[in-house]
Amino acid sequence: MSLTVLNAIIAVVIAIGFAALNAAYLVWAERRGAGRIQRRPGPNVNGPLGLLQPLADGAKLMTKQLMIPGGADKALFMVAPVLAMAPAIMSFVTIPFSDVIVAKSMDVGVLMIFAFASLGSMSILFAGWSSRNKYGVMASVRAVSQAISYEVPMLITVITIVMMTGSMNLHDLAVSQAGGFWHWNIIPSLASPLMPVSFLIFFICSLAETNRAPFDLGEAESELVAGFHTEYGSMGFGLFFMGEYANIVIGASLITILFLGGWGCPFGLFPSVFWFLLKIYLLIATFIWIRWTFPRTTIYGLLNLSWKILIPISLFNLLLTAGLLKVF
Amino acid sequence: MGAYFSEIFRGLQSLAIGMGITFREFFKPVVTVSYPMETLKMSARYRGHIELVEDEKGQPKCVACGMCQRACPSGCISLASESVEYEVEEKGETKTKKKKVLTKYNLNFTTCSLCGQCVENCSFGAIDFSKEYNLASSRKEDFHFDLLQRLKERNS
Amino acid sequence: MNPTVALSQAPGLLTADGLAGVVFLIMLATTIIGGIIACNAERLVRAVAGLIVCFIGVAAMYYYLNSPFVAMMQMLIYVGAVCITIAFAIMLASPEENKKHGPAGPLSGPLGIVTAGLVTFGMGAMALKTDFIPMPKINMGTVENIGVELLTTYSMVFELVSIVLLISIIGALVIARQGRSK
Amino acid sequence: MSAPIHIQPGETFTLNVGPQHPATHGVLRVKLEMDGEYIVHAETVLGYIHRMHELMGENRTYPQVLPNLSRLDYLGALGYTHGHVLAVERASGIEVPERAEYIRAITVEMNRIASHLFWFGAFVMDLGGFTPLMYAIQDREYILDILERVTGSRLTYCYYRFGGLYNDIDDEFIPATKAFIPRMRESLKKYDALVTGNIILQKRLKDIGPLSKELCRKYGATGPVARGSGIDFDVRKNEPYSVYPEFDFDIPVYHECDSFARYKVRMDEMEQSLRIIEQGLEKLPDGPIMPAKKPKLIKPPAGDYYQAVETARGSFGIRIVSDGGKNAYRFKLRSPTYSNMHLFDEACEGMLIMDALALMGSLDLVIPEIDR
Repeated sequence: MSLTVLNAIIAVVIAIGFAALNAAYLVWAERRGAGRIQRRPGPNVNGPLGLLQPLADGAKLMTKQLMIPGGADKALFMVAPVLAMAPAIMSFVTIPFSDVIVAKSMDVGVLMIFAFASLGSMSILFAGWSSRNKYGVMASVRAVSQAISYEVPMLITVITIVMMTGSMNLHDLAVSQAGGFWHWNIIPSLASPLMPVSFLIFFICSLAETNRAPFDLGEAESELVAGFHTEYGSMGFGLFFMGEYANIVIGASLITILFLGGWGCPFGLFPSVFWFLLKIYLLIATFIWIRWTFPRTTIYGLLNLSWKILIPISLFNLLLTAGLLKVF
Repeated sequence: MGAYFSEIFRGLQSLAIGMGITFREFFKPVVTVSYPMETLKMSARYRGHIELVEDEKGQPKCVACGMCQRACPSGCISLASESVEYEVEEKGETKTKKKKVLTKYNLNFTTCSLCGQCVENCSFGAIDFSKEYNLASSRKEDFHFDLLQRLKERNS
Repeated sequence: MNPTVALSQAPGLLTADGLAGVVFLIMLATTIIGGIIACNAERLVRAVAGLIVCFIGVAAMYYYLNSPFVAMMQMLIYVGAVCITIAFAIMLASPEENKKHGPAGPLSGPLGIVTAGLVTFGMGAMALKTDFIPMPKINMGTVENIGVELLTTYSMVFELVSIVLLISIIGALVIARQGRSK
Repeated sequence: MSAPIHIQPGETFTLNVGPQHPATHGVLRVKLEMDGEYIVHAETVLGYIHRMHELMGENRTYPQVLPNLSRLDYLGALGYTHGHVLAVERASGIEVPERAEYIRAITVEMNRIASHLFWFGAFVMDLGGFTPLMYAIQDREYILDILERVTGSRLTYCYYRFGGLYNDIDDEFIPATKAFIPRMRESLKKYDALVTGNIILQKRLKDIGPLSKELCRKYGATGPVARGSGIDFDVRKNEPYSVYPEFDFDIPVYHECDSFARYKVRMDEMEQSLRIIEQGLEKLPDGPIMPAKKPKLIKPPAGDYYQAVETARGSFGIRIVSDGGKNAYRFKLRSPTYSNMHLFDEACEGMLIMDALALMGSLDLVIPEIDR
């Protein structure tokens, strides 16, 4: 077998492993974090600090029977959870964790992540529709309209950044911000005075795209029971869960690369993978922190936010940056 | 236009304030009690299920008058007694007197509503609340208490 | 072109070229299976699922043909936008899922089979008759190349792509309105 | 938001919310006829935990009914037992010592705060924010601890007796309550910053779920629901009972009629209850907690008696028709949530489901109290 094929396989296995490990331990981190915010300990019985809790949860989910509700569309019902997890793992392939650690550096890396993210919303749609549950259908329609409306400002913001850097390669994007935090994209420069706003828009959009609170309308438990995965149990539910956390990691990685200088150190010294991990976990901690602070938005409030605030501002920013890039 | 931006700004500000509060709470100590590992002491007036009170000789104080049974809204107390003849020396002569002795005192805790009227209505102070709250079972029979038996077990 | 000769010259299965051929066949199969599902599914949502499978197969082929940008655009536009719009239209449209039992169109029955046969034969004959020459690689299919080409040589095609999107949106709206006014 | 499109017949579907649904907080069932996410018609279905409390009141002696009343509303139980003892005392003409009345008022107000706190947490949880529930429960625990030391139970109290109380307050009650008041004020500030000021919450509640004054009158809504719609009615002020005339407190009334107005009414009421507790502790007289002369057997003279009290959820009325016997001839409970809930059917028509469930949360439903 040729070396390139072997490399690809190893890369994919590492990507799956990283995604699964993150998904498992982010659940633990989320529960511990929520516990601390609410002044309770969180899971602390299984193992030291409850660190074995994800294993117990995993064992429970795997050994449970997979129930398929009567009248459900079996094929789509089975496919949907896989479709939720697979694109997330695929996106890991192109994310550069450091100068050298990347499975496959692609010239269109940014595009690839968005292309596969669009598959994720299809999985929600299929899950809700195929389980033949009214709550599921309502939730899936909500989640998809949400996904569509937040992809627009997100892509416009990405275009702004790509325009400044002149590349869609995630590696190039990160390298262009090397050498201290004053080179990062989040810091406003002459050509892009509105970058902090862009960052905020991108951050909000990635919260919405990953269906995180306060935008978790697809699984609004007080209205729609559990939303699109109401009928899922055992590993079907597990895959949705893991997919969600894998998506969070991808969202955080993307923010880190686009705005926070990738694996670069804030002071321009020793760029390494640790900086990258530190940044993405700080961002994920912020995601968790936000989730346990705010109530949920309404569906129309969410769409209003996207179409009336985020899209106009990001479009304005795009035009402004384009104009200023010509000037300077 | 001004209102549009000021609303965005005020909104963001309110979100930041909220996040500040949860951030401060994050570093405060945990307030919950990890129940099976640590427990709290019940307050002095805590009303658990009832228990018979014993006198100095270790016998139940109860005289089987049945007031508690009549006061109970749920009818969860059932007691029985028998007359026992006993002899006392009074003014130099031995007399035979009759006395009611408790033979059975059952509490059906499944229907008890812990109102405390039995204890309130007892003129002899013969029943009292226990401080037990760790009652859990999947069998109904586990909550049919034989209080006399429990009293004996406590004494032995 | 003698097929037996081609087969004898075929590379071994475990060489890089052989594996690439297998991957190519998988992509082909994905596309065809997706198309079959899309055409024959009784439920409309399944048809959309088939369409997605088909599009993914096509996107994979673009990637295989060294054009990652087009592949990603195929995914982003067809799977991410068109298919979701179609799915939305289905959800807004009338809820009946029964198979239509009305009079069949003119291209069904024996006539349909004949037409299908003719088309297949014509395509097959064309494919076999054409003398395929491996073309030299013009460019890397990078963003820059494509951008320049799109806005100069192929600007007309570029505009047509946006018409595809426009049509899908209008179609969704039309179906949605019909469902409402019934 | 209301339905912008005229709904065609045959285009709706039925959504069954409950009896087990996270938003109904109990075994309430609502049959919703939906057009997409819009509600066309709603029908509440009751009776899943009907326990015949009224009939129980008729075939048991008056003291035996005492524990039943606290089972009506497990969150604000003391208010209901207060109503019961006041009604029976009025019927049989029992004088209550002043100290007992003051202790009753203080404990009822503490229970009201506990009930509002739990509502606050559960309501914000309905809206998707989980953390405020934990903070609210944490504050509520202080109240429950204080009440447990006095009454002996944490939730379904059976503390009041005809003529007075089961037992007097203990030594720790007054210092503990005095320590609790500033802590609670601190917490209320925290809730204001964390929840009330939050833009997401305001967007979800302001102008959502309007209940007009007429609608409230039509269904007989009382309590915070009516006061959020501009009806200035509170039994404590309008038909004073117990020692409430001695206290200086305000009745918060809001005229916006939306969910946010009902939210604000309850948040303000907590502050007013704190004021009552403060004054009550100051004025608390010494003396007995039970009247010196109390009939051994409660047998009200024949007649028809009614007593209303303001509980955490609204006006709770208890009607006793006595024929002079040991049991009531007729025992009728007017529970506030029953009236408040029936607004929902009419009010939620044309609303989005998530707004309707926010409206339902703002009504502060306790299902055992509706079903009785």
